[in-house]
Amino acid sequence: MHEFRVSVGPASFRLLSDWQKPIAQMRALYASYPEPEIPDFTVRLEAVSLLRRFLRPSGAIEGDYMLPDAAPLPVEQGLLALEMGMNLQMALGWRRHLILHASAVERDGRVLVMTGLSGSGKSTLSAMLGLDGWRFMGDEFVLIDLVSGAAVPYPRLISLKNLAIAEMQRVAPSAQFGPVMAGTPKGDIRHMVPSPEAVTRMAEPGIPALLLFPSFGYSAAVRELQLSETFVRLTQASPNYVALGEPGFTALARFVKTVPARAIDYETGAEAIAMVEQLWDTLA
Amino acid sequence: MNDRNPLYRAESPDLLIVEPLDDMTLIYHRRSGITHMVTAPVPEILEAMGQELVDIATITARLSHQFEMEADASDVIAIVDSRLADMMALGLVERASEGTA
Amino acid sequence: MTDAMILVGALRDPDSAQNLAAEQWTALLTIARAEQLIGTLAFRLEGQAVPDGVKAILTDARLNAEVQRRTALWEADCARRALAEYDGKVVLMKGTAYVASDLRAGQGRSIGDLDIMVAQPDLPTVEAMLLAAGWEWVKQDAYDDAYYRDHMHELPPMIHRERDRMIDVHHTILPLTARPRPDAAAMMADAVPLPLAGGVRGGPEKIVGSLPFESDPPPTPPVSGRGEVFVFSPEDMVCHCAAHLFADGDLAGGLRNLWDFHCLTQEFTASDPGFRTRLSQRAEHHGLTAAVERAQRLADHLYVSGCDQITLTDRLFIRRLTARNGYGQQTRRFIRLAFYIRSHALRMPPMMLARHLWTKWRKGHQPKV
Amino acid sequence: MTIEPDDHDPSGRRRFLKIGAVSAVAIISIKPAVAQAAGSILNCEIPVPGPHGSGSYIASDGQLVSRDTPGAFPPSYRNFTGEEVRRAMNGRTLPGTSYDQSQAYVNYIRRLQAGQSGFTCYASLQMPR
Repeated sequence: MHEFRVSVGPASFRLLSDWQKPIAQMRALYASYPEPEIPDFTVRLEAVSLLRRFLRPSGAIEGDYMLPDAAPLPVEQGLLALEMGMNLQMALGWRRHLILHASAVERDGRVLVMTGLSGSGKSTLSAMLGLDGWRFMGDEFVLIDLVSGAAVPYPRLISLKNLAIAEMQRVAPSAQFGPVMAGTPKGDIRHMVPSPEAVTRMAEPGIPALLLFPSFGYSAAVRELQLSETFVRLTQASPNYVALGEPGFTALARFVKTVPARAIDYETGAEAIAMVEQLWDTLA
Repeated sequence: MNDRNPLYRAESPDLLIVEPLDDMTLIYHRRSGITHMVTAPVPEILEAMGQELVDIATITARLSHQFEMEADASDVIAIVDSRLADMMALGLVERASEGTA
Repeated sequence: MTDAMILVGALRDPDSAQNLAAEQWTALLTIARAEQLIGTLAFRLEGQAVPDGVKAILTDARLNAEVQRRTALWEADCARRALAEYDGKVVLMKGTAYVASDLRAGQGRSIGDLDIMVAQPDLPTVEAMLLAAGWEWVKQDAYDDAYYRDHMHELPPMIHRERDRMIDVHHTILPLTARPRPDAAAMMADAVPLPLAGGVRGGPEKIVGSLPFESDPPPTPPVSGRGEVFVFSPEDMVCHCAAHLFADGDLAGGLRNLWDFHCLTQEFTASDPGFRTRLSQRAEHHGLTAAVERAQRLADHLYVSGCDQITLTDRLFIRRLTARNGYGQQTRRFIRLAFYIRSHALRMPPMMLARHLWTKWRKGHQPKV
Repeated sequence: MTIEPDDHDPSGRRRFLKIGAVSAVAIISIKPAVAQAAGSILNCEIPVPGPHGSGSYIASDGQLVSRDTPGAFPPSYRNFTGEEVRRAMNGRTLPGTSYDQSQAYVNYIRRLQAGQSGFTCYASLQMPR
């Protein structure tokens, strides 16, 4: 099989594929990332059958950890499949941090964490803030240190969807982008390489200082959340909370009690960034 | 077995991590690894039970001694009974069965 | 190309892992995960000098195994409480039994569903009690249901609606259609109670549902004698392990099951010199002599240094058991297909096998080979 | 257990305890979110029906019924993606289906239980907003 290895934050992967192209794409996009000697996880993109290796080729996502119901993807979307496989290994297999399904940016050693459903805009917001004086830490997972409570970066490729693709190309014309994958299960997807700073400083954690639950598509509003609501929402945003047991409980309870949280609704990116800056100044 | 006045025992306090948040309290149950989020009077009942085998009347009396409650005595007993049943289903409380009660 | 012999070697002789190169470590860890033996490997390699990246992975695996152990014991305790009013024996089986009995086979073992056995006439009672306590049927399909009830050794699987954990309720250890017919009644009769079964009321040590904590409370006396849980006698535990290894499936996950067998026989033999003799007698009584003997030869060959007394057929089994490459993929497609067909042939008379495969095929099931 | 030590306030009055009602829900247990979080990052699909109901038709309430049941819909010839089901649960129809057929299929999906094909995918759509 074709092979590429990469470290993202504290985690490392061996990516294997029956086809050469997705591996070459990964290699180009992750060129500035370190290569591990002994990877934490293996992800495989395998032909569903011998026939499907050549005729309308499509690959199944396999690896150390797998989920039922995963549908194969056409090989043109192999890059996306490998990224999904990496996320899946983290979600099901990672035990060294409490994982929050969230994006994060850092300023002055302090971290803004944003969590929400796909479509909430957390990914695009983190990418835009990353161009606007913040250090980008990750758009998919934030890793919470079980002992110190610090937020550890996981700056994988930024996954841009649909309208966000053109928007980011406009504001960050010099950034490196992957191939456009049209008609994926999540619409059009194009990956963007995080800034060089995000990659060189990916071993540098920060102290969580503000938690936001953004919702895109509603008129601007800020809502306070009860600690208990925040706690429950974060358990549902954490793929490994239950699997971690007591250390996960301790880390999450501390996070909820020490980090102020707000839900924000917004209609445009500029509006969201203004709200974020204002909340950051008053709360963080 | 004394069906009319069953005795209950709460999980050992060392196996529960209690973390009050707001009007909800988190209870992490070390034996099961399950996090429960509870409202009053659940933490208060567990506290009132201590580590002994106790009946509902004792629990209710201890609660009434500590707290002012907006309910008459028979309601309090019914509510405590209902919460004990909830906690039994989750393995946070166990009822003594025949022989020793 | 690497196969699962690299895993077998590390389990057999942990010191040998010192000499592994980075590439071999990667293959070893991947294969161990695929064979559900990563936790076991982590315990075996405890204290060995290993590269940092490996150490982190093995530490994760040990912690994860500990969480699985606790979850399995809690699930057993939930079943115990649900069946507290049931008069018969509730016997824990497989992984849960090993960890509940604190056996070496349980160290680092991955544990999925809860398996219990009760006396066959009591199945409706037990089923009703479990349904009342929050378990639900997983399947609604009439064919599967009838198939289970007519031909299998267990109820159709149930899942707990709150905890999302599955329970398999057995009444014997092999499908009713299998050729050997073990004496389930004798197994139930000889099952032994766990040292001290108890959830909330139990003390801290080796108790169903407890983890060793620094701050463990002093033991509290049990509230009643009822609601105990049992495990098979050592001989029956080993007989079941061998039967399960060969009959229940196409040897998928076989390395793990064989490791169970190896640990059980070693541990029981060490503490009781008469164990082997009694095991042979018991295996004969159950009609499992061939299974136990083959399991013993395979386990000795793979997991004990310098044991090479194996037959030609044994070699095929070993080819099947180690059919996994360093990427974690299954290999040796043909031999796996052969074992798949064989596993069904063992379980069913030919006509029933044909009917079963036909029905499954029409419904779109294909053997995942 | 660490409940506040001051059971009595300094004035000697008993603290007030909001005790709720007999039927109140007083305990919520946190369930694993693996399905949700993992599902939301994974491309998943749901067969209608899954292998456990193959050959069956789907009644308007989502129950699996025999093929001669009046008003029941035939099995879908293709699987639906998580995204298609999410949109259908918000009022659109599943691709290639009539309105009533789509409703029946969605009702079938809502009835899925853990262990059944498609359940993990369906569970991934349930994350609270």
